[in-house]
Amino acid sequence: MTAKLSPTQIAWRAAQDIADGAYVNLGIGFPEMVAKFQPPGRQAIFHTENGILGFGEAPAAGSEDWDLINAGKKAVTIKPGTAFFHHADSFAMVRGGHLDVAILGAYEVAENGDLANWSTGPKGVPAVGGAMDLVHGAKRVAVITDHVTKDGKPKLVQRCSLPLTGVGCVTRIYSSHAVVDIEGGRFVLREKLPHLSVDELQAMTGAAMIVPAAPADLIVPEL
Amino acid sequence: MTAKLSPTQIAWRAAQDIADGAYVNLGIGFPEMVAKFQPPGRQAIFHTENGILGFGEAPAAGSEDWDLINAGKKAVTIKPGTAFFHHADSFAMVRGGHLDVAILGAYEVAENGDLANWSTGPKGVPAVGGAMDLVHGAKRVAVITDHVTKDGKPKLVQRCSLPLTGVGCVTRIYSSHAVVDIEGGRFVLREKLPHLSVDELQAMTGAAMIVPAAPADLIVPEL
Amino acid sequence: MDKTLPDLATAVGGIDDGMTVMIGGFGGSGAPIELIHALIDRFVATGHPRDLVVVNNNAGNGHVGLAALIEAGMVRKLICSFPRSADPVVFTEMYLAGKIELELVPQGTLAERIRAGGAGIPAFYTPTSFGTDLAKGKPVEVFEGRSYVQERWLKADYALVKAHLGDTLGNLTYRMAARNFNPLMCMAAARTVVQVSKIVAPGSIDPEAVITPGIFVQGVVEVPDPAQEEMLNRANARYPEVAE
Amino acid sequence: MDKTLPDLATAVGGIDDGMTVMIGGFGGSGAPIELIHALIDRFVATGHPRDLVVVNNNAGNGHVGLAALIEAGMVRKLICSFPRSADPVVFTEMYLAGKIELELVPQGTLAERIRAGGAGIPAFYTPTSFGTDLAKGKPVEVFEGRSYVQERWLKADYALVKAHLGDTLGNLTYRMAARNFNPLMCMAAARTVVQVSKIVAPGSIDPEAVITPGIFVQGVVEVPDPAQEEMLNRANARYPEVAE
Repeated sequence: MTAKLSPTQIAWRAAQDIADGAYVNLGIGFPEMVAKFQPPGRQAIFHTENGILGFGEAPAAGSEDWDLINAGKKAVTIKPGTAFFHHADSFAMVRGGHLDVAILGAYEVAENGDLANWSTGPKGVPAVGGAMDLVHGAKRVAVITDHVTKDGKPKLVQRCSLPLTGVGCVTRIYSSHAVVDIEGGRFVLREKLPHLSVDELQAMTGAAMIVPAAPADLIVPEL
Repeated sequence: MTAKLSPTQIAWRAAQDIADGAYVNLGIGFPEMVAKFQPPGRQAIFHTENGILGFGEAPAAGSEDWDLINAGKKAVTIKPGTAFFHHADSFAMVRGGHLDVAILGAYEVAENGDLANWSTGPKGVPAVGGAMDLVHGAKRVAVITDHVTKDGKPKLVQRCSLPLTGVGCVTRIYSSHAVVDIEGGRFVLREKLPHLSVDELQAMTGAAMIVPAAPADLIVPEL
Repeated sequence: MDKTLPDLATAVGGIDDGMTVMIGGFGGSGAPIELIHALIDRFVATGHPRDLVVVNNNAGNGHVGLAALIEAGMVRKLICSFPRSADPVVFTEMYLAGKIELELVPQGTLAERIRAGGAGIPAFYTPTSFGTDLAKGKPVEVFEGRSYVQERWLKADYALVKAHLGDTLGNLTYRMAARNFNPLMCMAAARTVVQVSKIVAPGSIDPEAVITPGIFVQGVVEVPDPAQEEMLNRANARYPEVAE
Repeated sequence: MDKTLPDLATAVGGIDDGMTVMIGGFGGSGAPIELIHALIDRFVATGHPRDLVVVNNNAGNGHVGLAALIEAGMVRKLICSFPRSADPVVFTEMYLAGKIELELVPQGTLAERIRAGGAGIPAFYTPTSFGTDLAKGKPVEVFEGRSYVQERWLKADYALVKAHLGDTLGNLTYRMAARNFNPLMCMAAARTVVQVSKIVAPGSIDPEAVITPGIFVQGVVEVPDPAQEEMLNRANARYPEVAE
């Protein structure tokens, strides 16, 4: 039995909730993996902040065109139906509520839906990119994250201690151990790893979860 | 000697002040005639609110394409260097101060630069179009007009009595009898028809003009 | 994922009483005449939709398209910049008779309010209309010594749009100055339906040439030879045609 | 009326100490490397311009282009959304040493502020950053029950832009995602100079395909085979080249 889901597996789980034809923005890094796991028969249309809608997979090494990159500055490809546009139009799509889903990483998510994912505090160089726009733009903002930090501290918390990316914006968390919704300012457990008891999960979580009678099993293939 | 300039002649005079390469918007109707009288060797680039920059003359009757019209809904043509764009980009050009000159008609112009050219009062159907944007956008806003109304009343006035199009926006008036600048809240006579005395012109004007020692003659060819 | 609609009736089938409907075009160029006429057909057949709030730059011309929609009595209020035309008799008579409301908006402000609606900008400041009757009741703020009027976004339940090519994902191109308000309205409506001269497969439109990306479009319907308002009016057309 | 500039040095010749300069591009795509390097050349030769305020999405990568401009000590302040990259060492070191100021702006707000500067909109409201540190000190207003932050326009004295084709009137096209901030910056600068891969005659670009109309451009200079930042960095390039 898996002790916890790998990032790849978390990405797989998040991908299962994306409808055919959905317009989706995936955050830089870990969330980008979600694109690989679209269920058969479904095709989402991916948006990247720097002005492409409907881009395709990474090109083969050596055939990159560096004018054709995503927000993470990785080379991508076009496919039938791709469109290019400038940054103001790109963020009109974001801010105007035209994206169906944005899936982002997180340092902390609070039970009130607050998200902290851009700054670990005053040290170092701050960088925000498009995250603050995405959290207030997409119809649904989901987070994919380890359930706890490397030190074992909860990332699902009562109130964020780090600088916020957005207020009350997250509605679903796909973690290494569970799928948790945010409703009415509370965490609501939807799915958990089968081997894990509710008490064990609650102990890893920084705020009390609402637990339905029988939370579904979080079952993800080996990847 | 001409008693007064015809609209065509006023348009000719206004055209003489347009520099080569200037970006110009001409109001619907009478101001549109200015385009015909560009001095030799100069080529202005004409903007129309409905999304064309650098359009050409009217097509021959019968060869109109009704997707290629100007703001007055008259058919125009493209020429080398024409560009199409949508209405928000079009008014970004206007409001953003990118036009060098806008030339508009007027019901009244006041010595403080106020313009009234969109409404003759509460009766009838009001219509404003792009005039209110143009008066606050172009680097230079000029008016072409008869010096007096059909009833002989001054159109150059102390304060507009009709609903305003814009506040303090006009800097030059090309009238049927004179060229008048607006500076520091006063009319300043620049040119007048040679046969006309300053006193005669002042009597046709609704506010006191500053008159230089020797106002230039307003000389326009027969057209 | 195919956004193709089977026919015009389906395209306008979701427009209910009281909705705000943006209608593209500037005068006749870019005006989705066939979509408008399909909406009139529904009204003639069912009595609905009615009490519409319509957003367009103008108020129609002659007795076809937007003018016919107004003449049919379906429009409660018009939001526009220039309700004059070569033949504005329909709107003029109804307006002077108090049968239709008018919200007059400067053209650039109208365009920007629609874009703002599509771009998630609830309000912005413009120098346009400052000190005029059209700024009455609106907040004014001074920035860098100059006065500006606060204007609010404009959104719609539906947009009826005319484009040139459309692929099945909703990517659109336009013909020349028929572009005008159409791309903005696509952005600002909860549901945008577009009549295109030809529906093509994804990839048929160069990604550089897409003017409206498909994310702003919910449905496309093919109208191969769209009527041009100017030509209908020269022929003194009426819609619906009057049986005499 | 011909906006062709004879060379890169002329293109950047008017940029003075303390000016605000927008530099197009997103990472390396659309970055006007040659214009930036021409500006560095001038600084190396004359000690000017310096104390620049630079607007770009990023803070440079490696030791070429924007990173080289910063490394040369010409930039007093950077306005950007994401000062990280594969190799951000130049900015990072100078920032942590207190040698350069940073105004961090959310990416969509940065784009919209630049567009607003170009469109004559002195301020607008956005939901972005509400309730965060980046909204501190900014006016907040509630519209329809939701809170929004007031953001101000952003303008520049100069914009340095990279495009693909440009005609002699300044009409521009871009290559794929190299479009990004470039068309917006063209709008927002008092003077926009553009490096294009090829200068063509008016009429060579389809009027439908023009992305930046010439009214937003003051000068074009041909750079037939522009360097791509990613390739320079893979080759560990530096600008100016270091004689050792």
